[in-house]
Amino acid sequence: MDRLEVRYSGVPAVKGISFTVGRGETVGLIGPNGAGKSSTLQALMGAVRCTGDVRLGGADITGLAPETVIRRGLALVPEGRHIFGDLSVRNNLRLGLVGRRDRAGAAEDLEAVLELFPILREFADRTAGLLSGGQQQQLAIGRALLARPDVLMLDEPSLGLSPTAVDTVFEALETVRAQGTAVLVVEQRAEFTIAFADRTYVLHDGEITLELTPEAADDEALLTKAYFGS
Amino acid sequence: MSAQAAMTDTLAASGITRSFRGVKALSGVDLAVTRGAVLGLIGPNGAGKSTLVNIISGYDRPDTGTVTMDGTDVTRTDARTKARSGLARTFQHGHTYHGLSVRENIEVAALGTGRRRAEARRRAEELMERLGIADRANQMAATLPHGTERRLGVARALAVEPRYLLLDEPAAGLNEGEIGEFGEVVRSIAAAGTGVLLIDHNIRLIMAVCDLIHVVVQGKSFLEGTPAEVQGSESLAEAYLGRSGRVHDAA
Amino acid sequence: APTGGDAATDDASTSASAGGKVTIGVVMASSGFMGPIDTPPLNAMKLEADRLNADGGIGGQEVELKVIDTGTNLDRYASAATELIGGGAKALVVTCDYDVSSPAALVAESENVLSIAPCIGDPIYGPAGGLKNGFSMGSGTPGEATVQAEFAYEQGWTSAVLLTDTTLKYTQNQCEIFEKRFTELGGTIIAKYDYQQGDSVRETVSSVAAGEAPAVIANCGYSPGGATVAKEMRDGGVTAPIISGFGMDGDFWTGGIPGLSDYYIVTYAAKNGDDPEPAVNEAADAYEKAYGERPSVGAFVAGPSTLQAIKAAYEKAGSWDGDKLTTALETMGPLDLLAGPTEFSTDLHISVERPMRVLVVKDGKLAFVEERAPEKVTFAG
Amino acid sequence: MNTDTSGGHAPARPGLGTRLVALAGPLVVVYVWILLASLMGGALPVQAEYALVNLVIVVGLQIFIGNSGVLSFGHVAFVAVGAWIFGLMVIDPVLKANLLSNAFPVLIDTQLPLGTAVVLALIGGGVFAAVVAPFLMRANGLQAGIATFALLLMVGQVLTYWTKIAPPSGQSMVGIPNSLGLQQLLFFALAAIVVSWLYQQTRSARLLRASRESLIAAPASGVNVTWHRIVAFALSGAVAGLGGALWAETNRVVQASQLGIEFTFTLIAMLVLGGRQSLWGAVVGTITYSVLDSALQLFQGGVVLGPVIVTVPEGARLIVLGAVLVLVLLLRPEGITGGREFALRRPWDRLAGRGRVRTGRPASIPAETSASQDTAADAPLEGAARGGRTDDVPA
Amino acid sequence: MTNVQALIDAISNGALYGLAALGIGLVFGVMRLANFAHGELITIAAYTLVLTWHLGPWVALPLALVASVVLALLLEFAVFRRMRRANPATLLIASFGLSFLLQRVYEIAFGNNVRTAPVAPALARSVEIGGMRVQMLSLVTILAAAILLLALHQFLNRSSLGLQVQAASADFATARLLGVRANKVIALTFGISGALAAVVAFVLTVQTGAVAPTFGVNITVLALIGAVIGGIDKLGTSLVGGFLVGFASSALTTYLPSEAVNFRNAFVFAVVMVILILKPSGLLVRGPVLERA
Ligand SMILES: Nc1ncnc2c1ncn2[C@@H]1O[C@H](COP(=O)(O)OP(=O)(O)OP(=O)(O)O)[C@@H](O)[C@H]1O
Ligand SMILES: Nc1ncnc2c1ncn2[C@@H]1O[C@H](COP(=O)(O)OP(=O)(O)OP(=O)(O)O)[C@@H](O)[C@H]1O
Ligand SMILES: [Mg+2]
Ligand SMILES: [Mg+2]
Repeated sequence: MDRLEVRYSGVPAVKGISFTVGRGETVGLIGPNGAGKSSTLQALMGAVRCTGDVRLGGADITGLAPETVIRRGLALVPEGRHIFGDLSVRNNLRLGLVGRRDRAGAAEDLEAVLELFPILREFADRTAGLLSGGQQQQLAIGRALLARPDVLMLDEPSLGLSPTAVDTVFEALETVRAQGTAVLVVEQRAEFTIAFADRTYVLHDGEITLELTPEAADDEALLTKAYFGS
Repeated sequence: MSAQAAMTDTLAASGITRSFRGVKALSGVDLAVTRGAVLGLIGPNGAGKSTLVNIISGYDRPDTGTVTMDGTDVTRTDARTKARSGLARTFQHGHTYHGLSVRENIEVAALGTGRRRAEARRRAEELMERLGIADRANQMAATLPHGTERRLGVARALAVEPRYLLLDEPAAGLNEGEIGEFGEVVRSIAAAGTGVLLIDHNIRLIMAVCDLIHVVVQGKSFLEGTPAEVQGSESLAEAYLGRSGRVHDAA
Repeated sequence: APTGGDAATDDASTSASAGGKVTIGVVMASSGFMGPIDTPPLNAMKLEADRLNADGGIGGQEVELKVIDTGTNLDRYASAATELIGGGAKALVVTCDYDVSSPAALVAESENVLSIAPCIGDPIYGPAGGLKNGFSMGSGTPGEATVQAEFAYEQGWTSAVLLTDTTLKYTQNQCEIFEKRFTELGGTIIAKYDYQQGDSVRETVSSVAAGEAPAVIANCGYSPGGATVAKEMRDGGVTAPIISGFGMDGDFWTGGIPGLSDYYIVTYAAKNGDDPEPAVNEAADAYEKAYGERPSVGAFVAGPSTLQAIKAAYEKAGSWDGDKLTTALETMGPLDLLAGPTEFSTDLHISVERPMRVLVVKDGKLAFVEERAPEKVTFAG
Repeated sequence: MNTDTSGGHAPARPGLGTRLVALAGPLVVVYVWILLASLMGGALPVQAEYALVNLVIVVGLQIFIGNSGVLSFGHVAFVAVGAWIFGLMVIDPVLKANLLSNAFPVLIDTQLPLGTAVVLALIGGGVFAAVVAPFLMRANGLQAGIATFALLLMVGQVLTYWTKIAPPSGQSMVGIPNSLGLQQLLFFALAAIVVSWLYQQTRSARLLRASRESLIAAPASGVNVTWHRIVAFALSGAVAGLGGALWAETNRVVQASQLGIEFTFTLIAMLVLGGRQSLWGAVVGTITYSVLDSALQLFQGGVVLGPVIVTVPEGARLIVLGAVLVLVLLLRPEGITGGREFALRRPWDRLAGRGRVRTGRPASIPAETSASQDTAADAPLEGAARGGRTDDVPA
Repeated sequence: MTNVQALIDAISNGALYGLAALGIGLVFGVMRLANFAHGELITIAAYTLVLTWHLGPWVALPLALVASVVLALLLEFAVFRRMRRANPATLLIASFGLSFLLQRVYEIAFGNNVRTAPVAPALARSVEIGGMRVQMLSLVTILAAAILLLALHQFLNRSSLGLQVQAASADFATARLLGVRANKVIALTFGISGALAAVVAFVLTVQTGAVAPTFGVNITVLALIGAVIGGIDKLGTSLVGGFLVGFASSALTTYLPSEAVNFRNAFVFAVVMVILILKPSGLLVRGPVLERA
């Protein structure tokens, strides 16, 4: 990705940032409220208009529609749950398979997700809209795992999750990562993210102000800088 | 019980049960929010916290149990009446007035609960300042970043000058630095005499601002105590905190 | 007196006729729900204007029809009338429905201009409806429905079922008069059913089929709704003869009911060349030549009749003053119009005594059966 | 304070000056429009009369639809009530006895002066709306629209077939004297605009507009949504009733079938065309529609453009009208004004104004960018952009 | 007339309205579009049937299907696709504009008088079953509605494509994020609604044998109302609502005393209002609207 820029009604929200996520790499993106993190992910996915240059495995995917982008191997769990409230939990999960390029092993993956989040198995045939906030978030993440992308982007996956559930999610991400999937994760918990990711960028006011390595998680000064952006 | 005196300053829910088509969301929860104090409400996902807030605020009715506010039974009172008598809430999912500006969002809440225009305007200014969203006064709520929308929700709830305030995950989407500031806001609200119920999964925030913490698990009151007591509970760690909970804890 | 504008037109045109032009305004609809009803008389009227002009026009002046097509747009009528009269129209021809054309007629009324609706059947277009300068060239429903009843009874059909489309007063009056006259003659009414334009009447069909079989069915309706009724009756196994008024005139609707028989229609004229009046057949042929198809209904004769009446009135009154034209029409005795002999009186501005044509559907086409004048004109109410 | 646009998005709550401009703008525009129409002569003044009547009704509609965000297809029922009351009260009893032979004697015997009849029509429309509102206002969105639609169809049937209050079988009421001219109608239209503006300034209207944005949050802000909707509904019913009286007076013939679905959609089309969320939208929509209609009628009569005479056949005129409506909505789904009130802006502001998010629907991508739809951006993630659907309300 | 006969009349009328409502509800679910122009899809199929019937049913039927499906896709492509983000009010008005426009086009193309042909006369006839006269068409309508409903239900809930339609219908943006091909899904639903319109057109033309430019308007209005009282945003329940309206209208015609028959639709509308007041989100949609926190 290069010189990415997002404007809302002419007002820039993301101001020409550039970074790369390598194969199998885990990259974190943190920054204060309104820094443009969500906008960045949305733009990469093609869900909002942007200028600049987005490449995936060398191919230009700038401005492609999300349904195309996902088939190129890039998936996004958006901020907030965005599950299908009227459909059953199982059908929600089945929809996660739509963007999948390779059907083989779909059934096993589905099983694995139900294994990962027992609550989803328990409520598999219930209407998803009736789950609690955190349960819905688990469903959203489980669904995204089923797409088996090359790069998985998560926008604040821990939002509304209880600490145990956060554990589960990040353990799952570990597994994903171990399978060679690159992960781009937006989070608010700076030190947690920095420790988890191979590299972490700090976004502030639409610009990248800092790049951090896991070691920084122990560096008070750097952390403070990360919290407050500059 | 120091009967009347305590009652007049308490928002209490007792024996609340609520099932949704076979799923018991709450079974016999008792808790009380006292004016001037912050009560934390924590518990795993799906424990029934939001359901409880819905019931207390009049958005839902319990199957059994009562809600009393300052000694009066308000179990079946509707949400609007409760808001007008000083019970405010925020929503886990925001629900701001999307097409209105930040300032108008707050003003409307003040007007709706009977403030005069000038006063509503003044209150809006003051609250935006207090929650650090004044720089976005004229931005349309629909376009706010997630964390800001939460803070707007809190400001809007405060606009009704509540005696009791129910906050459902108000800090989700804030970063650590912002959470610190937000915690101070919550303390100051309580200090001004409002009783606060705070739901959040951020243990650090809960530990820092709550006078008392109530834990629900699977719809039942699990344990209630001061932050220190709760922190020491092994069973809580088991049921709720997990690894990431403790990471925060250690920090 | 001609305005400056008119004079200018006169100079410009090197018309053969001596006295320049006279404009007649037309506010009718070729589309919308009045389209099917207005179109035949409107088209025929255009041909009649040419014929008149070849004949020397009206009072030596060439007739110019200025047509504003409203598309049955209701708030178009008043403004169109204003525009035409303001532009010098000496008389106004309006849509064949009292309710729709009223705003235009009222403008004419207030400007003291004669207004004529070619084919309204209800006597309300005239003094009864507050239009003292308004006339209809239609064949009045009282005469039409009387003929229906008298014809049916004479065939020996002494019991009837009535089906009334309640969306129009015309069809309601029709059945009311039919009933009055039919029972007066000694017939009995077995049952009465109402429907609304566009309804399926299968419930009614079931009832009729299950009840006492009538000798005749009076279908007081108009197409296409009335045609649906006919089809459903026949599909439902009801074979009794059916009789309708000019609302069901035309054979464009019979294609959907193969083998339809015993369906009778009482109307103005037979359009398929078998009318006893040669002038009608000539006019229908001319229509076909000009427009590529025969007029869809016999009521087309009301169009030329309108211009013929205007011409007669002007020639008697010698002025375009509305009141004077009205007096002329009221007092001049029977007129011989294409639609038949026509006489007006001070309180009836429509003819109810014209001889009507009884037609029958044969091989999907309307065929002439007989010409019949009402013996005892019966009125509704 | 109200000029602060930091964040640069939603306009601040305007100060009194701005709000007065929002009133003055429509008033002046309507005045000038009518002045021009009356100067042009021909059929235009007559067309302008109808247009003014429509304007009154559309402004009435906007009072409810614009502020509550709830659709109503039922307002023509109030127009009908107004028209009926007016007609019954002004027609000469002798004629009435003839027309409504079966009606209640009081209806036949009473005849009122024109002014009283107009006021009665206004009250009648308002009272009728107020009576049905508590029932209708429980529904939201399309459901509410259909409930009001059912009301319209019901009223239509009653007026068509109930001979105690109407001529038999949907016959028209005739004999309504013509006594109001363009000027009086202009006065009523301007008055309707002022009423709508005044209402907009009330606390009730502000709270109603908030509920339009989130029904779930409104009770928590102490807003009694149903009550404020009833207020708006009754007021807009009254204005519609007034419009009905004026319509009857202008058309001079009233028939139940004329006050039905087609009229309803014409009126709503005017409103949506202009932008249903603002008074200015109601005015712009009505004027645009009417002027376009008049222009096409002119073409239909044949217009000399240089060496050629251009004529539009009647069917084509209606097709063009429909096509223009669809086209405008394609390009500006929120209507010509985008739901904004009239504002005086300097040209350079106006340029920047393209960037302003309209007060109406939050569109995370401005409507102007909708040119190529197949690219990524046409489906923003914000749930709000789907309109009307609250994201997490369960079944 | 026997009650059984009345019942069959009412059920088949209900089935017909149900089919129309289903087509409307399907599109509404995906697009938030209460498509008034659905009536014109019915009309074009009806014209095709009537004008080509002389070529034989095996030519006319597929042609009618093609006509309404193509028109549906055309409307989607030319107009509605470009208005996806518009709010329901705008969409509704746009569809009304299109409906109006198409009616005028039909008027110019096919004339303002009815066009007629005896479509499937064998079905139009009634047969004697156990002492009752029953129109074949009634039975066919009921059967067709049942089969189509079942097929659609299977499609929506069993197939992946059907699931995608439901997802797109619930939350368009998120569905796209998951890889649901938006255009394909929307076009598909329009296509299906066109096909349903063709079925309705077939039944209606067999019944009436005549088509005019406003042929499809009446049934569309009532079916739309029916769809809403059934719960228009849930796929499938709209059919039940349409059925109820059609059923009630037919039953009222049979059983109301004759002086009240004229008011029968007023009764239907009154019932509609009552239903919407009691169950604002639709008859078959469960529960009050609550904050799902
Ligand atoms: N639809 C929109 N229209 C206009 N401005 C917008 C829109 N969406 C976002 N913005 C603005 O873009 C900026 C970046 O927002 P974004 O949601 O990307 O921030 P963020 O970093 O994800 O914040 P948070 O951590 O709170 O989620 C903010 O100033 C926001 O107000
Ligand atoms: N309206 C409803 N219908 C059916 N089930 C419901 C409904 N509301 C809540 N539930 C169920 O009740 C349980 C409690 O839900 P609630 O939203 O109160 O949990 P919570 O404690 O707020 O969880 P979280 O921390 O994830 O927000 C969940 O299992 C949920 O599925
Ligand atoms: Mg974000
Ligand atoms: Mg919750």
